[in-house]
Amino acid sequence: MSLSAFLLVSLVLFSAGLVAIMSRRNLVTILVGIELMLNAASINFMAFNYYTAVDPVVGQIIVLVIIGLAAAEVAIFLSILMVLYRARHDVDVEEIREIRG
Amino acid sequence: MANVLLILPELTIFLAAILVFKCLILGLSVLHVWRVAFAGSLLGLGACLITLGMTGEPFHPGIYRVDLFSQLMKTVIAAALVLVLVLSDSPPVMRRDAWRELPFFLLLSSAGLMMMTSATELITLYLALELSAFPVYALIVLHRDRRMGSEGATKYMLQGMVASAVTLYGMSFIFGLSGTTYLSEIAAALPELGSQPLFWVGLLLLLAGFLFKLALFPFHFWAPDTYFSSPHPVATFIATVSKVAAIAVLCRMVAVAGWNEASIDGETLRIVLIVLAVAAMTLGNLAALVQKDFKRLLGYSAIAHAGYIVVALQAFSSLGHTAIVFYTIGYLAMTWICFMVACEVGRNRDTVPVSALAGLWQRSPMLALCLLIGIFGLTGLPPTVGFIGKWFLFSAALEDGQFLLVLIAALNSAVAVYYYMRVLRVAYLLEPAKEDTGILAPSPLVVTGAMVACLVVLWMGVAPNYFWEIAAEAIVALGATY
Amino acid sequence: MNPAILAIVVIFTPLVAFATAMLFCMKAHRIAQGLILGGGAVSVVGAFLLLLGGPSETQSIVWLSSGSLELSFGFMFDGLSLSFGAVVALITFLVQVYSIGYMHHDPAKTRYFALLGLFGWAMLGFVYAVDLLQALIFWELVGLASFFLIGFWYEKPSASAAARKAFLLTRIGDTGLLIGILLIINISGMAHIPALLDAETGLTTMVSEGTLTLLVLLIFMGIMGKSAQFPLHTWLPDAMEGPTPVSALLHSATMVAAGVFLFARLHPLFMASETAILVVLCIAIFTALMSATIAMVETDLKKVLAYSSIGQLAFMLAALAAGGLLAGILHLILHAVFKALLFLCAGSYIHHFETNDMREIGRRGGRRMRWTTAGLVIGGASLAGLPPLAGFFSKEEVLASLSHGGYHLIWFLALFAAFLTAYYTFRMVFFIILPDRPLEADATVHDSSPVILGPIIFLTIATVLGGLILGPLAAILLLDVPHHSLLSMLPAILCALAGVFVAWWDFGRSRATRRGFVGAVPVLHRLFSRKWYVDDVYQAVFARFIQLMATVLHRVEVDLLDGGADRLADVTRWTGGWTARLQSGWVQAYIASGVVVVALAGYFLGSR
Amino acid sequence: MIATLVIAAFMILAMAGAIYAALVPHTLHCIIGLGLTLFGVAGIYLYLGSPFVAAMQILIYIGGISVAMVFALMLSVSLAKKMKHSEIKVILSSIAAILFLAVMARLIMTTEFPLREEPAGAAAWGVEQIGHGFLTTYSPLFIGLAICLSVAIIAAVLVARREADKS
Repeated sequence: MSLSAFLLVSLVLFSAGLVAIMSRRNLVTILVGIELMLNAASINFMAFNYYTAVDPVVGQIIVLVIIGLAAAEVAIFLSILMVLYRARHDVDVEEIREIRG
Repeated sequence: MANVLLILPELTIFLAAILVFKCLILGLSVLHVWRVAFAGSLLGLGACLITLGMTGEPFHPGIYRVDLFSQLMKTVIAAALVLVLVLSDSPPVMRRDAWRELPFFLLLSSAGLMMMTSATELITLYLALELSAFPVYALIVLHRDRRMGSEGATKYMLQGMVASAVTLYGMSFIFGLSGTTYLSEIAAALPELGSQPLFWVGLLLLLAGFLFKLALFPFHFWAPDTYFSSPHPVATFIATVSKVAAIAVLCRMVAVAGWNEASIDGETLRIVLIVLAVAAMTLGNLAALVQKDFKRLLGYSAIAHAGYIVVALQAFSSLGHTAIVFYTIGYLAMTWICFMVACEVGRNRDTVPVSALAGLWQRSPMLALCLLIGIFGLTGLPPTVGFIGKWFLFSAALEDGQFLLVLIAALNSAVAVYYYMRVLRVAYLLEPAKEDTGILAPSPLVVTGAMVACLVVLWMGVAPNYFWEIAAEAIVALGATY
Repeated sequence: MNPAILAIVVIFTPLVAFATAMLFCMKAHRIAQGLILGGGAVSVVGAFLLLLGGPSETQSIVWLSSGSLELSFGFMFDGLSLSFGAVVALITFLVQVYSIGYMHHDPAKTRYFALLGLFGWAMLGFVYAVDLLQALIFWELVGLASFFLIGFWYEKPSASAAARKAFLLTRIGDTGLLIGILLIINISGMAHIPALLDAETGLTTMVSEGTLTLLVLLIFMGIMGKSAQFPLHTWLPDAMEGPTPVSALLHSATMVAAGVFLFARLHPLFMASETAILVVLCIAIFTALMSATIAMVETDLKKVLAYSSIGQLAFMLAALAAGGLLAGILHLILHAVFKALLFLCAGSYIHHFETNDMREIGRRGGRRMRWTTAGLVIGGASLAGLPPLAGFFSKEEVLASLSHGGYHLIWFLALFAAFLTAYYTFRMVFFIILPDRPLEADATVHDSSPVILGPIIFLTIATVLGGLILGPLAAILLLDVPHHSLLSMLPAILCALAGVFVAWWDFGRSRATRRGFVGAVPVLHRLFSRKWYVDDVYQAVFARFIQLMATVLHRVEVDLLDGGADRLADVTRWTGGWTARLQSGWVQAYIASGVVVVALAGYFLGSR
Repeated sequence: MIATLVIAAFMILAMAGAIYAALVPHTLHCIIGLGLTLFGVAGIYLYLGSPFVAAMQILIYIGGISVAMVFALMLSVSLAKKMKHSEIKVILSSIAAILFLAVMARLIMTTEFPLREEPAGAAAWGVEQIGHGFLTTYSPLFIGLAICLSVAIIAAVLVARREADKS
């Protein structure tokens, strides 16, 4: 397996994440899209770590940090979603368009 | 020991945050918690001033750099934090149960921002970016009007998460091409990296997260919405403190990318930045013309100002960077003044429409005078720092021969007069609406802060030499890193 | 005394007075007035002391230095700034005195007087400035102060609209000026005016003529805005919404004069570029003709004067562009004197009759205000260029410099414009002194109070004697007094007189007052009676043609240019609304546009 | 050969899961798609020589994050509700994403990466090195991460709690 195969896989993940973010209406599925993007970045880091990095520990540490931050991000986003849901009884991103102009 | 001294500002702010958290757990009243936080932020400012002259690397070499540039930016951040805390003792616009937590989150976010100014390693930078953003996301949703707060927070966080994911993706390519995440090593490898188009694309993706914080086109959409829907002190924080850190990081990254003589064609990246800057200025100024809400208007004005800053940034020159640092200090003071007025006027309002400023001249001459100075600064009129600062920004671009760009920027700032003057007109010439004719009496602390900020705006405008020299020295220190 | 200290006193006393009045005397009108007047008086005395001291070395300190860039702050004491500084201080002071009477009943007097102080500070700071950036700062402050003063009666929507328009249009011009100065600093690394103007080491030696042309034309953009030259002139007539003393100040020695002053200040730079000279000449002469023809159909007293200002400013610019430095400065100074006089007289009428329509002023007995009327006639005669008044000398110099410079077509057109100027000026005069129906026996018409008349009388005397300054001015500017034969003066005099005569034919003659007019100025009658056939031709062909042209241009002015500026604002606002609609509230669209832009940028970056 | 086949399978799993997650209408299915992807990614990590990171991926991501999402769905019924799926939106956003994909793919294919002489074996970098790195060179990361997580927990608790005040 060559390096660019991994990069292309991660690119597909990234693009799929973008599609999810841009087209889905449910905020939870949009969060899924963001997770896909983060994973794409993680794959890149691991692949580069394996093939090009000077010190092969770096990539792993980076990916661990990313996993940790993703967990934190999800926690906060879901809690905000709870408030949103309580205030509106809806999590449709196309319905929350009151602030504009 | 020396190492601890180097990270004294961050440490102080962290410790203050922990202390505040302790107070929260102990169930102290809002006022007490706020006092602790305020004292902590003052100590943090003091710590910044103490470390202003220091240089060194407190952790493993290459990860975290303390120099005049970072410490200057930290001082500015700490000063801005103090100013924001002045406005946030008990903001009625927030959920009552969140009043106590507000200073805690502000302190934490500031600590993250301080880390951003010093981080010289990509992942540390990313971590600091996230650390500074999380508390702010949480604060927006604590708006008294839950419907508005949750909408604003959701949208801001969504865009923020996408931007930071894009940043991370860009970082991965830079890591892959250079084999390292240390900025200094990347800079050293630049002559080879510069010939790879992927490096520049990666750098652009990497910059996305910071351009997002700066609210540059096309990552600008959040600014008016978030300014509008955040509780006023939180909006103040976003508009002032976090802008400074974003600008600091951008300076550092661009210094890496193309500043040294030996470098390569950053030309293509520059063209992209120019296009984005033009779009940001034009969009921001045009959309601001029709705004009815004061904070929204400031949001669009922030987009335009992001454009002005990038006008100087794309010059990739030390003059441009000095101009940016100089302007940032002034911009911070001007913006804070405007938001301070918004906070005071909107004390019991969820939003601050421009019409709420009507009759400010009668309700509080002091606030009206401050607003005048702040708006003059944003407009770019002498003798405020807005004029001289913009002058420096534009001359940096001109030094580079970007004639057309400066022409567009200058025309833009001429258009901007229109909406800034509209605000002044409402504040000075209209009678107050029936429901708010009462006298506004800002607390002595706010008055003190306002006086300091006004003084800075005027002082930098009349005698810029002192600040200019500090900024120039800081940029020299920044350049010495690479 | 050290001139620098004196200059600081001259410039900053009004500022101190302004700040004190604004901060401490909002309720105490009398104290505020006294402060501002005192500040003005100190400025006048100081400025004249400086003038008497004669030209001396430039004094400056380094204000900001960074790498190759060095900006300074200081004062120039050459003939130009000394003489014009004295005029500025003097006229500002006179207007302040006059305002005591004029603004007597206004409740917001303190604000008004304080702003006059601010205006004086800004303009004096500009006049003595040694550094281009310093000059630009004060230049902007002049615009700012005028913005506040034009919109002084902000309750009137038209006043605040006029203020905004003035500010916006001049700011558009300032954009060019700003970039021009930035470019100069970038090219030369300095903004010290004497150093830039130096013939051996200055800017002209550093750049090619093409670059220089670009630079000076950018600067000229700012001048066009401030000095109200076509097509940035539309703000000036609207600016009449301000109190009349403000108009007097705005049109004589401060706001609009700033543009011409800057041109005179940077004269050597302009002289080095043939193209720039031609552009300036064309714009100036077109502006002169256009403003004159428009003034011919106006009935608003202040607007006629406003258009005449535009025309006279164009004369000054034309003279300067043709190389006549002395002529331009002379006209600048003398025009300041007699235009201030005209506006103060107009203010005196307006204060009394509370109308701007000159026909109505005439019908209700304007001429019974004898001192005011005397001032108006003498000021008008000076504006028309009648000897031996101030305007005659300066206009004569202007025309002479055009013909000396070899611009014969321009010279001819300028003569024509001078003729038109005389025509509409005396049309105005005749409307007031020879109304179309007999005056009623109205006992209430009396002349204004002494504080109003004092400045008028002073300026009247100055207008009469103004021609005497030609020699001293040339001496202080280190220029030679040009010698003119009587023959070369003849065209100008004849044009002016023809204008007056035609005006009389049209407006003074055919009514019952005809005899009185001819009896009052029999000289005019005798001079012109020998040239009947010219008058016939004029009546048959010329007058109709000119009337037509005036109407057409007036329509163009009102519908196209004036409306154009408003429409521009509309379009901008509409675009703004459309832009704001991009902010649709739909967060996915935000993200999508970000993704698309990044992808396009990535394609661009990657394909290089 | 077998290793290649296995990793190819993991890659296909990751990509298929991602595309499924991006396109499937039902929210719960979407999370399942994410789970598949995460599993595939864990496999990739394993191939790239890091069993520890792969384990973390499975533990935290699949065990933590995905489950949290499912919980969120369950807590509020409508979170799980199937939303209308607009074809045009999917097509437009796919075009945008494919634009990005094409640009990046071309760049990736044309770029010559500075490959190491020979890819290091899995044994060379185990858990000890990671722990060592975290505690020495990358200590700011470790501290920062800890702070981030605690901030997130505090913030989440604070934000999501029901309001006490009735004012």
